[in-house]
Amino acid sequence: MSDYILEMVNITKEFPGVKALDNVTFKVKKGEIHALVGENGAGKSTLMKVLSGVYPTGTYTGDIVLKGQTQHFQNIKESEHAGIAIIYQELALVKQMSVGENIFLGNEFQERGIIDWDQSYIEAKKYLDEVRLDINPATKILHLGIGQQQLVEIAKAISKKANLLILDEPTAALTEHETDNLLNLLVELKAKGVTCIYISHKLNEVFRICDTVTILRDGKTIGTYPAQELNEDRVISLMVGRELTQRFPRKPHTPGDVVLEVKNWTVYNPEIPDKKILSNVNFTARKGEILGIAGLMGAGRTELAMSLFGAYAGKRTGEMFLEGKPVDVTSPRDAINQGLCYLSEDRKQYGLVLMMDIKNNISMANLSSLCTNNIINSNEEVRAAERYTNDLKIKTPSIEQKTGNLSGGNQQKVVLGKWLMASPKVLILDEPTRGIDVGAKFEIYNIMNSLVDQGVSIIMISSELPEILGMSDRVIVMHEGKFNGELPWEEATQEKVIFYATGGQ
Amino acid sequence: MASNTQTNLPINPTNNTPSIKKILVSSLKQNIRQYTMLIALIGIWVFFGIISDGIFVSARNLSNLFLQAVTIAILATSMVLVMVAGHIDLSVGSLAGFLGAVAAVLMVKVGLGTIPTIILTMLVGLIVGIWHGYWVAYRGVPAFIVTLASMMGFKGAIIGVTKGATIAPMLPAFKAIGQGYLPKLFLPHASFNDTSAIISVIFILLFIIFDWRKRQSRIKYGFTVLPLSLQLIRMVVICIAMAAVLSIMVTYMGIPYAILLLIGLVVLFSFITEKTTFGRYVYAIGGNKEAARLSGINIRKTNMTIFMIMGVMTAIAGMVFTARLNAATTAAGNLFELDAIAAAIIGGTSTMGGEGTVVGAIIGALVTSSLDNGMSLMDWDITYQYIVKGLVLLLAVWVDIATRKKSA
Amino acid sequence: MASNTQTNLPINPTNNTPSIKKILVSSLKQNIRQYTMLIALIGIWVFFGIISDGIFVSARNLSNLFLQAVTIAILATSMVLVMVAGHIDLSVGSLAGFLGAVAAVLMVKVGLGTIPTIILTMLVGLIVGIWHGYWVAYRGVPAFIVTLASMMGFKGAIIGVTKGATIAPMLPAFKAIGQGYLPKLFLPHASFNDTSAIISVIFILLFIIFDWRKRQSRIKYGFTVLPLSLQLIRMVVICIAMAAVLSIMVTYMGIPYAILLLIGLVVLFSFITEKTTFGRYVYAIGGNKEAARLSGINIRKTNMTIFMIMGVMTAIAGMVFTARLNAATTAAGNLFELDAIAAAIIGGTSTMGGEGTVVGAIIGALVTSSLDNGMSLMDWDITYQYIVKGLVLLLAVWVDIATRKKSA
Amino acid sequence: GCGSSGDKKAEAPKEKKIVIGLSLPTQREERWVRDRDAMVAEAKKLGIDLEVQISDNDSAKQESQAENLITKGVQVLIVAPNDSKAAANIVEKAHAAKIPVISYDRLILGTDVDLYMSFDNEKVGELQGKWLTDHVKKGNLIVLSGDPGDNNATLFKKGAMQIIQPLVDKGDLKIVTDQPCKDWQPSEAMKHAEDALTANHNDIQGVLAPNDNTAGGVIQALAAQGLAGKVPITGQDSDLAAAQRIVQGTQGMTIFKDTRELGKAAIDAAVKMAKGEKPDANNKVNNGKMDVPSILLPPVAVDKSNIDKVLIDSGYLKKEDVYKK
Ligand SMILES: Nc1ncnc2c1ncn2[C@@H]1O[C@H](COP(=O)(O)OP(=O)(O)OP(=O)(O)O)[C@@H](O)[C@H]1O
Ligand SMILES: Nc1ncnc2c1ncn2[C@@H]1O[C@H](COP(=O)(O)OP(=O)(O)OP(=O)(O)O)[C@@H](O)[C@H]1O
Ligand SMILES: [Mg+2]
Ligand SMILES: [Mg+2]
Repeated sequence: MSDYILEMVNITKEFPGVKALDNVTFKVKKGEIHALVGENGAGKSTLMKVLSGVYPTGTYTGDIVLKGQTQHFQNIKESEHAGIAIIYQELALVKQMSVGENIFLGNEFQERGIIDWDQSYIEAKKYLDEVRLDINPATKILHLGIGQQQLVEIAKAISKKANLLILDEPTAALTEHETDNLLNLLVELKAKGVTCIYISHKLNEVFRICDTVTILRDGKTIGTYPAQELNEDRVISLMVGRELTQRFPRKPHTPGDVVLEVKNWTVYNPEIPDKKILSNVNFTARKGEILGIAGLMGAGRTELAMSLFGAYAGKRTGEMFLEGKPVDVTSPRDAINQGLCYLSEDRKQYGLVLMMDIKNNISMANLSSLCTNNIINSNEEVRAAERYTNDLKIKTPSIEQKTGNLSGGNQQKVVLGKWLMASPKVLILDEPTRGIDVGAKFEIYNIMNSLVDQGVSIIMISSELPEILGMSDRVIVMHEGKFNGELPWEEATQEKVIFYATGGQ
Repeated sequence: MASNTQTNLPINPTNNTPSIKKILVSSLKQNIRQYTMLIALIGIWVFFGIISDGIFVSARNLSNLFLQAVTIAILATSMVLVMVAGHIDLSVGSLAGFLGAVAAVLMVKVGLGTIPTIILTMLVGLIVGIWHGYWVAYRGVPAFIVTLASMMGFKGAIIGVTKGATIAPMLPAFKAIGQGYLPKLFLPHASFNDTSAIISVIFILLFIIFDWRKRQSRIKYGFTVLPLSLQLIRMVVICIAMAAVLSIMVTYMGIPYAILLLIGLVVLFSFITEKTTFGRYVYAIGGNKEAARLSGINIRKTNMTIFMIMGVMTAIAGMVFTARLNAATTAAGNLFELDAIAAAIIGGTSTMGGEGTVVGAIIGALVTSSLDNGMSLMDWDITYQYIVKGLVLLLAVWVDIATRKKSA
Repeated sequence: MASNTQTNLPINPTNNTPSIKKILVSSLKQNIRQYTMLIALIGIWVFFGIISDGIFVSARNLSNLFLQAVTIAILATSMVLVMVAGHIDLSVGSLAGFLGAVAAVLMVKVGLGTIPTIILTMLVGLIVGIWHGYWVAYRGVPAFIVTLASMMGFKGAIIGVTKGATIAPMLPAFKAIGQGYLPKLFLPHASFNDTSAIISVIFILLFIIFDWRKRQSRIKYGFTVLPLSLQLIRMVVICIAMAAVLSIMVTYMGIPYAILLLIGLVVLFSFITEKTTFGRYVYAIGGNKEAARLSGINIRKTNMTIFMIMGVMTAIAGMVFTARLNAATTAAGNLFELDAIAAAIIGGTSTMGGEGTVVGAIIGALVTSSLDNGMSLMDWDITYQYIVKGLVLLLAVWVDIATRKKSA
Repeated sequence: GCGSSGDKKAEAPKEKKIVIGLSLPTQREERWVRDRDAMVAEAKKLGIDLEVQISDNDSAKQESQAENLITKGVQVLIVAPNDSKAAANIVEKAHAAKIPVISYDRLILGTDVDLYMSFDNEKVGELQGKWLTDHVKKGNLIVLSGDPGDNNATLFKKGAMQIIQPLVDKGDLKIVTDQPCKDWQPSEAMKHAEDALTANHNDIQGVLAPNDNTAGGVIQALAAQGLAGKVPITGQDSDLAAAQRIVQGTQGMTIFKDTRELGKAAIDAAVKMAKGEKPDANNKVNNGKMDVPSILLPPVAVDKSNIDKVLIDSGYLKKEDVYKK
């Protein structure tokens, strides 16, 4: 009994129309790293928000027992006082404020409300060193990439010196290298007696560090198992309720003509006009192939995609040919009209209008196809939205649902639906499966395959090496704004990709 | 107006018999904000109707009330566009006053006829709209600032244009825009206005035809539709409501031109917001500007268009106001911007952008005008008039927020 | 004020010798908005100074100018808090008028003394602030609505309180708040104000001490500091600037109490925004409400506090205004809200929340007041005065946006 | 204390132009535009410098502007106060700089004013009330007043009610609506009139409108009921539009205050004061602090019977404008 630091018993939590948690029981032993896994929308994040007081007592039923004591958290502060620290799936940082200010937000070094800034920045630097993020704590968050922001979040959680640390998909935006760092850090913390709940869709990480695994499906507990009794396939079948024979549905593709050719592509920083972010990039993408682009965080992959798509603020030089014709893309509209589409890495900020429904989001990039004289045929719009909702198996009560109410995976599918509707020739996918469960990933891979079969050329930017290796027909590796190597899939191995990505020649 | 409730019905082609209750409940939820305000409006009418011994709800007073609301309603209609896109326009009050004065100067001092005056004034409105649009869309200055600057500027400009004097009178044709009623054509001695009656019948028939065609088209696409009986009940209820409102005017002096103009503008703007790509872009920009940009929407062009429309609509509102007073005065338009913004907000437009409907804004304008009218009719003290208006605004929005939270 | 530039210096404990140029450039960039506006302010002064043959920059006129700006400056100071948290307060104008009238009624009609009047009026302001805070923080109604409702309500209430008549005169002690100068204590016949001179010297000394202690503390913690020579140059420049501004007042009639009050409030609010947890929470809420909530910040309490402060500050502004006019009029406070908001925005406060400084708002208030003063001094036509003010507001914000884009 | 301003002048006699400061409340009403024009013309004629400031109905702004005028070194300050009590400050500040102040059109209260020149505002209200009660002996009245935040509106109404109230108390007249018009807006007046007509089934026998602009709004409401010209209605300011309406019979009366005379007299008096002479006051008016030497001009009630004589023969309005169809 007493070796459980946390017992959550018979937790039920309902949202209007959705029973997110249904009698969930979840127990964590002291000093272990406990993985919580499940498909998108299984209720993992909700369970943790119940625990941390985001959803206060009274909005759910069931009991929370922490170190033998029943707890009724009214708010986040109370759970922090009880020794719980949590990193939420959505980044919770104030962009206009500095890294140091964010780390101690809500827990300032203060005396009677007056903050000691010098002390704050010194301490902040310590925690940044701990997560191996080498930046000035006075830097504003808005100057950081999404991966760096994730590390700041982790530093913030560690700074709370909690004895129960919860991480909700912390590595979704991290590279292999940073992930390694983080996992090592968790193991160190475990050695210091910190208990950890770890939520991730990356099962290899789960098996690397976790002692126990609890599986949720559709808001119910499927079971809790010691990690050594499980393997990845078993977890997956428990998660999705059926066997998945393979993770990456590779299909043989026969690449056709060159669709996209980029020559001497150089992109400058919008704020420092003489600083190159990309220099002299050359590549081609062929009809009916998946071109994978790998690289470490900050290698410039997103800038490459954004600049090709006409959405990057900085100066660009170089040439771009679509189906052999030189094209000048100066805005996303131009790009879409030419058949070049881009799915961004941050669906909430750049992908969706959260207060609009699924239907309107899907039709947004290609409204003209539903129009005569700029007047929308709403019946056609419904029909199109229905088609993509069914094709992509978007889980929703209706296509009138606001996208803000969908789970992350389903949101990603809505964005994908939007770009499919724009019928692209070249589709650039930037981290297409970020924060998406294995089942949904598999579906997305299948969609990619069928697109390629239809002759679409896919460029896939990803920080997940297995995905790059598992799906690409050809892999390009970027390092500091340059193309540092190209490998056909048969020759691409984890070691080679990392070698190039870290600057090896 | 009714088209709005229909589009939002849940659709489920795979299953052709969803429960009727579910459809009704869901349609109610989707439009809860408008229904709340509609109920509030009816509540205000009933209240003043009772304490005024029925005078408030007499055909004559309601007809007055609509006319008193019309300037703000016109401004609120286009303010919805501006606010949905995430902007605000603080200049509409002084600009409407200025443009009303421009119209008066063109007519009285320059001696232009009605049509040239209207065209030139709308042109000036358009130019101001382009000026606003330029700064907002192409120079990235927040609309709050751009229009605050204009608000100041036109407060000064109106003095320059009128030289401080009231300019009157306008030509009869122009005056009719604000004060005239549709003339009786065939039955000059009937106790009702025949032309207005005919137009009212046309309105109702048009509604029936559109509603029916919509149903047919949905059936053709294989979408769920209401069972025929329910659809007919719904149609009859809406027709009766339309007939009731129109008959108020028909039995008084007829439909005023200004109301006809307003109905036209509301239908037009409802259509623009719901059925056109431009309208959709406005909502997308207000909802998430970055996502809209990356979806290929030309944000600058859309913003520019919004402000151009706002400029022209402000010109129309200014002219209706001048026509109604049959004079242009230097204080005209004072604080109209706040009334128009309040009307839009009461009608469900979000101050953060992304949400709002034209029909809602009209209901909002009617709510505030009804309060003004009712309290003035009852000769309440000005102190309480202000306070009651403030409290009603606050409570209306709060009730709405509370019910939305419950039913979301 | 200067403390502000210092906190934002980049800190690099691992490396103790960053290039001086880098430090300067970076500090310039961090505070670019304030520098732009400061330059604009100086530009306006130089311009009017030249065309008015120096009258504009005479000690007497500048002293007047500061007094003319003081009410708006006080309002703008707390408006920064409200706007940084992502709200807005449209009621400050009519509320300041109302509270000024309350003070006048308490003093003239009820016959209270100066201190009880001040305390009671601030209490009323606090209660109104709590009312606003309740609706915004605990009922989730947007501040725009809550304060728009109050704006209407207090427009009415001021008529109720004053019965439409001007209430005057105030007691001499009360009047001094708005009109009085620090008395000469030791040298009654000197051509300058000795008390003010002493206070000025104290201000300058305090600045030197704080700046030095800050340097020492940073050295102790091993942070980068400016080389001693540069630090001294910086200190001397700031001291000269302070001395110049203060000597304007010292050589005229002395430092007015109202300015002393304003300086006190500005220092207090700068401190609150930069050094206290409450201040940080305000920025966090405005920057990312969700993140603030997930960081365990009590958003409701913070919002409530913001509006309570705003209420009290509005009471202070209302009293200073009444003291300055030595009368409470029913039209008092009209459109102050827009002036205060404009001052905050010109001074770099974002309309979207999350950004803004108190010092910036004061500069903004000085910019608009200088324009008013200068144009009135030059006897420009009222039409052009409005237009110029509008244009300058627009251009100021645009230049600022343009420069920020380049250097961010 | 205006005598002391003479000493300085002695050093630079004659060659320095006389500078007079003028602070007006608004340019949003025709009558104040006329005031300004009259004074500017007179100043030009006399070859003196006149510095004009318009405060746009804002007492605080007026004070700032007066400060600015003082800063610029005017020798006499003519103030038409926005607010009679609030302007006391201006006088004190001017006196501190040894500048005499003429209170123009509206009397500045509670302080030492050097000279008051005006048409009596309460008298204006009385004339309106008198005319109305002469034309309406029995029945329902609509009583409108100016902006609720304007002290002068209160004064006009007070004067009018002095005449009307006794008849109301007697039961002959009944006030069915008593509303202010925000910002003196005609649209407000129109709305109140519409609502009152509705509430009383058009049973209205007279309207007290505080000025010509609001009267214009009321007349629009009356016209919609076919009552224009049938209901006596007052006005004030002698706007051209009002004169036209009087000729057409839709407005009953207006008040003529020959502001050209007043303006001219004010400049003449100011010049005298600048030279250290005493202007010839014809009256004394108490302002709560002292008996202020005053030059009072009479306001005149204008209706159809005397409009030609008062407004047109005096050259204030042009016959072809007034009778323009
Ligand atoms: N605020 C909310 N309102 C309504 N429904 C919600 C809300 N938050 C979550 N849900 C629903 O609750 C269910 C569980 O969501 P939750 O975010 O916990 O899933 P998850 O397991 O964390 O998924 P993912 O792996 O995508 O992060 C989903 O169906 C989701 O749509
Ligand atoms: N807002 C910014 N200001 C300055 N530099 C930036 C900004 N955003 C990105 N950079 C820089 O641009 C380069 C490329 O960044 P980016 O994060 O887009 O690369 P990426 O390969 O797409 O990595 P990720 O895995 O994060 O998607 C990096 O050097 C980064 O520091
Ligand atoms: Mg989750
Ligand atoms: Mg990227």
